Amino acid sequence: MSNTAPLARYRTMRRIRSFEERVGELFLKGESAGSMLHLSIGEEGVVGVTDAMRPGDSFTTHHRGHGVFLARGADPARMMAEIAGKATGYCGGKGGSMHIADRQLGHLGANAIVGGGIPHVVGAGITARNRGLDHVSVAFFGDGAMSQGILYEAMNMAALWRLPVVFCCINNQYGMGTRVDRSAGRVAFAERARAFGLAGAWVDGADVEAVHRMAADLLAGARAGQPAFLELSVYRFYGHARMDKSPYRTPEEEAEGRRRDPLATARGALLAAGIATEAELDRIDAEAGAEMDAALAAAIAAPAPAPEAMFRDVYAPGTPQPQPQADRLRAILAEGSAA
Amino acid sequence: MSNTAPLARYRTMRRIRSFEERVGELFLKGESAGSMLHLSIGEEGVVGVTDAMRPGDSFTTHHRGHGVFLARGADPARMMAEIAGKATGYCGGKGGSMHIADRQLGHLGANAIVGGGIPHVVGAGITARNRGLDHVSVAFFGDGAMSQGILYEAMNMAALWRLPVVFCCINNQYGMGTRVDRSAGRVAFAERARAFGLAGAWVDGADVEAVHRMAADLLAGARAGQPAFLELSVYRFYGHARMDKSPYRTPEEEAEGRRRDPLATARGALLAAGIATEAELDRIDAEAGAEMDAALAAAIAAPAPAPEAMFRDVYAPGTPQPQPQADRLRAILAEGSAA
Amino acid sequence: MSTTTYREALRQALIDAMTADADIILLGEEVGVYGGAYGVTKGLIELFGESRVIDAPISEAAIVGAAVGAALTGLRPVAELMYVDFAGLAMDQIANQAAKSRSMFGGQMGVPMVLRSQGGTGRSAAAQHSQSLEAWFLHTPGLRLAMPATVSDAYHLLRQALTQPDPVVFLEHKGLYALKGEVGDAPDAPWGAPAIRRAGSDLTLVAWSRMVHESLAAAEALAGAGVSAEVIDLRCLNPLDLGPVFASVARTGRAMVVTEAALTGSAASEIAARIGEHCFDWLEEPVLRIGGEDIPIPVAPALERAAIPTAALIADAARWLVHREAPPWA
Amino acid sequence: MSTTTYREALRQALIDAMTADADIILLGEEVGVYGGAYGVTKGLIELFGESRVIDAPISEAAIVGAAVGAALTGLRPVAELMYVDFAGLAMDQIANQAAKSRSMFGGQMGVPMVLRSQGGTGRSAAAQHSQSLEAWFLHTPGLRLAMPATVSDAYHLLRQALTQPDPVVFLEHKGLYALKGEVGDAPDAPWGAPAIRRAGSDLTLVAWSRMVHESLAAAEALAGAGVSAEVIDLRCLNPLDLGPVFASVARTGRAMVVTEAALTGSAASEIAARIGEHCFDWLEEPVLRIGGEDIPIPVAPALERAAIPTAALIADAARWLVHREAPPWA
Ligand SMILES: Cc1ncc(C[n+]2csc(CCOP(=O)(O)OP(=O)(O)O)c2C)c(N)n1
Ligand SMILES: Cc1ncc(C[n+]2csc(CCOP(=O)(O)OP(=O)(O)O)c2C)c(N)n1
Ligand SMILES: [Mg+2]
Ligand SMILES: [Mg+2]
Repeated sequence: MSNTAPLARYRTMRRIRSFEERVGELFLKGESAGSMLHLSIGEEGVVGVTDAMRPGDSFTTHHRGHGVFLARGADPARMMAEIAGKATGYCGGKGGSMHIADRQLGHLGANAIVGGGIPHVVGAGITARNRGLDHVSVAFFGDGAMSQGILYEAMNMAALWRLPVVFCCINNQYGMGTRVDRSAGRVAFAERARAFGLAGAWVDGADVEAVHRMAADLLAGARAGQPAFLELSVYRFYGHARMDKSPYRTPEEEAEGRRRDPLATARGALLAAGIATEAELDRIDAEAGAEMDAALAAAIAAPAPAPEAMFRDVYAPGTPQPQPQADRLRAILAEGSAA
Repeated sequence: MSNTAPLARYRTMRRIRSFEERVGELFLKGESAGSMLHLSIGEEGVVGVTDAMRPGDSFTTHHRGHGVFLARGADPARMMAEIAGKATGYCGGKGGSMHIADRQLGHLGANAIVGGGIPHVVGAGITARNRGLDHVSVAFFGDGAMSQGILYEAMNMAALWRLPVVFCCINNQYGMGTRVDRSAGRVAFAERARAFGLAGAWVDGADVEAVHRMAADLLAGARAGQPAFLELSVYRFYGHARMDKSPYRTPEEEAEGRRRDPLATARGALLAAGIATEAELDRIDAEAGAEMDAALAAAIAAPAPAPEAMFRDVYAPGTPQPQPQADRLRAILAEGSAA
Repeated sequence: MSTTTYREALRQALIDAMTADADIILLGEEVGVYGGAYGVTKGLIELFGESRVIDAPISEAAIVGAAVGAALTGLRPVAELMYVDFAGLAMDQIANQAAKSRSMFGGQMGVPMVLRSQGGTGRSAAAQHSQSLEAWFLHTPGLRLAMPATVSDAYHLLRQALTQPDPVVFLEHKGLYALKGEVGDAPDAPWGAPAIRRAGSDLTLVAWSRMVHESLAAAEALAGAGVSAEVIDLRCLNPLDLGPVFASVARTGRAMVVTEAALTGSAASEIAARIGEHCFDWLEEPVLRIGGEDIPIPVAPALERAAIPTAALIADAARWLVHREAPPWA
Repeated sequence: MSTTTYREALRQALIDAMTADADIILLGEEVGVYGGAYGVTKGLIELFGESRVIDAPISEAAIVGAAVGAALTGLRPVAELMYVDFAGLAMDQIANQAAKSRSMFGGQMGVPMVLRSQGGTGRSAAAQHSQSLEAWFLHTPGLRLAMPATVSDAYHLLRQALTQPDPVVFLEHKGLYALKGEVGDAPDAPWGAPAIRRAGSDLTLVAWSRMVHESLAAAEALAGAGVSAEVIDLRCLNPLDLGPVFASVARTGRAMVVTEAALTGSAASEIAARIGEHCFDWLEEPVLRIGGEDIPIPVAPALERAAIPTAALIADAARWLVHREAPPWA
């Protein structure tokens, strides 16, 4: 175990967890835009994948994508503002938690349609190939998306055209209230990918270093033209969205699942390897907490978008824009009608 | 090799071929409804599958489904009439070649959407299960449908719910002008099915007896709750549809492909096993030809549907029907407007 | 008569129908153990078992496709799309399979299924979870289309839908589940017929689903301003029976059609066009459409609200139409 | 000016655009080796190579999805749906992804792609290969929608579509590919503006795609009967510029909107509703819609023809509207 990278990964994972905890607070304060907030607590091991990505690489996420984006360098204040539907958010408060995106950081978009963002990486792969760039594009999605046909269409295309693409399934064992063995005829997901001609692998998502080794291999392969599929096995610590108390899970199962904690695992490994002391790790934790407190406060203080903003960005500037209803009614009624 | 069944299968295969040849004539005579006619010549080995089905079993087909339907007992005259768009056809001349169906014979419908009929067998499987019937439902489709996501969604459901369903891929090596290795990242289709939890098998579709043995096994398994996938490897003897001369294939490849002739293979086997003589087989051939000549003549002689027929069957009788445009215009215009 | 909620009325309709007809099955995501994303199917898996209340994988296309197959073979499936926004995933099975089978097959087989879903705004659910897509179904011959606005219709229209021989798209509204009201002993009108929710003489307001309530609130406000508005709830968009609307417009001479959907290409345009064709001689003013803005729904709560019609906007436009009284925003 | 066919003009537009812009790629079923189901892309794979002319598996949803991803990352893909009837398979990627990305992401990224497809009747291709589904796209904010009727527009509208910053659904008509005509040196009108194809004073006929030709034939027949019909070709349904239509109706006082699509919920209803709203004071008669019957298209050739408007029907209705001359069928 080398020193700096694992420690940095720990820090990123802690920042994710702290961020998600603040998202929960945002909701409880009644400051979030809606209640469709899907926390990635328990899934922080995905940092092993994002850490294998490079500048220029792109990605799409599902509805539970805060962690991935943060790990790819997002500004937590702009993220939190977006989740609050504020003008200072990544999408000016129009997208929200499920549609956050950032062109600069290669985030081609979170998606509220299960599986919706998966084929976009195929297109990103074509762009990279046609332009001779060695960029990889990674689709992050949940186990639920394993039931969406478009995943197989996209995997087939990636394999057929040998595109620099990785499909990363964050299997948190549940799609809403449905445990994965109640949605899949057979749960060996990597075999499905292999049957389509992809490299396919499974890894314990609670062990970020194992994830990272596996992801580094697969991403290198993808850059060289062997697209891949990686399943991260994790556990969804909390409910599906903010209103869900997971009555369909037993307390025992939840306790067991939460023992598969990527942060606790990493902490133990760092201490055992002598890379960091308890005090150093505590400081990292505290810094992350403070950073996210600030992001939360900034988001709450930020202004809401102006109502007119809703008409912008439907189409590009300089092209015909949507006609606001008030303008239409004015045009019809202002002159009066035949008397 | 027992005697009667193989001979009967030969007869059915010959009837299919003769029928398809007459469909070609129908088109050349300008008597077909359109040119979207997809001949199943070269694919007659599918009779090995249909022969493993029982009364009460149901099925759906793709656009190249004449052979399957004929093998399940269709009346060739009513089929030909439907292909000609005539009132005496299976669907009253409203469906045509690509939408032929027959409730009585369990034909839940041919489909012009690649993959469109596949999920219907899942529903038929639910019906059988819920009613405690030991009926199997079989989806027939081409290699092209292996790229449609809905196939994987349907296979997953069948496996998950252990439904009495069989997915039968008639791989004729081409989807229109695209050879299967140019559409599939990996061509081992049965492995895809196995990865979803189905029984998966491959068989040489030119050998109807081999097909039948395999299909009988898989259908028996499906009846017992193990859904299955079967790939028949065949060759599409002619163009995709009636206008296509297959310029994308070499004459050598076509010659080679046509050597994989299910009829020639069966004929050879029947003679070698002493089940039938050349003369007996010739008589079967001649009978089939005469039968299909009659079907062709009947279809040509049959009346076209009355124009009003188009408004029928959009909705069930006794419920509100579509308002013909002429009636609408009459209602608007008949009384005149404000003078 | 019993007082309940829209959600509970739907649930009771399913229970009563499933009790009466063993061929009815439910098929959809989270309809079983979870009890439905909005609680409509809560407890039904316990009542009817796993073979009739089927939790499906997240496979919208195959869910609808399986329902088509089940319907073709004799069951009466209720397929559920958790959000109508997901219709795009299943649109082939809805529009090319369910809708066309009876006709293509020359009347041999029908597809007696109900496709339940819900749409609309009100939860800051953003652009992919807030749409009103009934226009897609309206434009598909072969589909029936019901959209209950009231608690009583939630019950009765669903019961009626579950007796239809053809596929019914049944669209609930996420903003109405908590609505309280009474379930009448009989439907407010026959299947496919509109209901006059408020009588009036100056103006006809035509609406369905949640916009019936905005229209009623507008009518109430208008009454205070001396404008008497008739409010007609279409209930079904297919069959689409505009006879009562034409009769109303013949009296009032003025019509407004209100929809929550993006206005362009909406069902409101169809209805306005028909009123224009059939009521030309009676119209004193243009048939006015009030609809959602032609934009994807933004997540920010204030923007979401601004993107769709409110009672205030309807009343403003009505006063202008009837009394030439321009509102402040005009 | 050069005389060619609609098919060839489309092909030339692709060649010229791809020559000028190396970021343009084609992605679709049979677009390469086969040359396109209707021959529009014949020879392009030889000209531009397999990395720019990509034969895709039969995966409509992922074809559109991959195009979205390519567009988001800087290419300008032309995705093809072989028949517009397959849109139901890809509708989520079209309506929830391509259309909404720019707005949801607050304007950071656009999706500059063209979705080419073709629709309409004329080949006895039956219910799943003969539809006119533009209403679905018209009802989706974020999409542009172009439907060329002429050979010149086949070229110029496609070239213009290939410069748009937002997704353009570009719908050809299978019955027009063999149409002969001239490609003008410049477009007949700016992007989004209609073209007046024939001037007239008694009646305004509004159409697009193949119905422009039926309307022109009707206008010709009407001229013989002393009725002067103006024919306006909308060319684009988004942007939808009805200014010239309103101006025309202000002169003629009578309007008919003609579509090949199933009438109910069609784009014709939208346009009729808008004419009704904006031209109320000028209208002498109701705005009449002429459309396809509200049925799945039957395969029998005579039924297929009877299911959609013809020049004769348009002319009959127009004579009735203008001269109160009832046709034999009325
Ligand atoms: C196409 C589609 N179907 C259904 C939903 C409703 N839905 C939202 S999240 C979810 C479960 C997704 O599970 P999974 O993919 O495992 O992701 P997780 O929530 O577990 O991270 C469902 C069914 C949706 N948003 N999109
Ligand atoms: C969804 C859909 N996409 C495309 C087509 C056009 N099309 C018709 S047949 C065909 C090829 C199908 O190939 P395959 O499934 O192998 O069947 P085959 O024709 O070889 O029997 C295509 C692309 C279609 N009808 N439906
Ligand atoms: Mg999950
Ligand atoms: Mg094939």
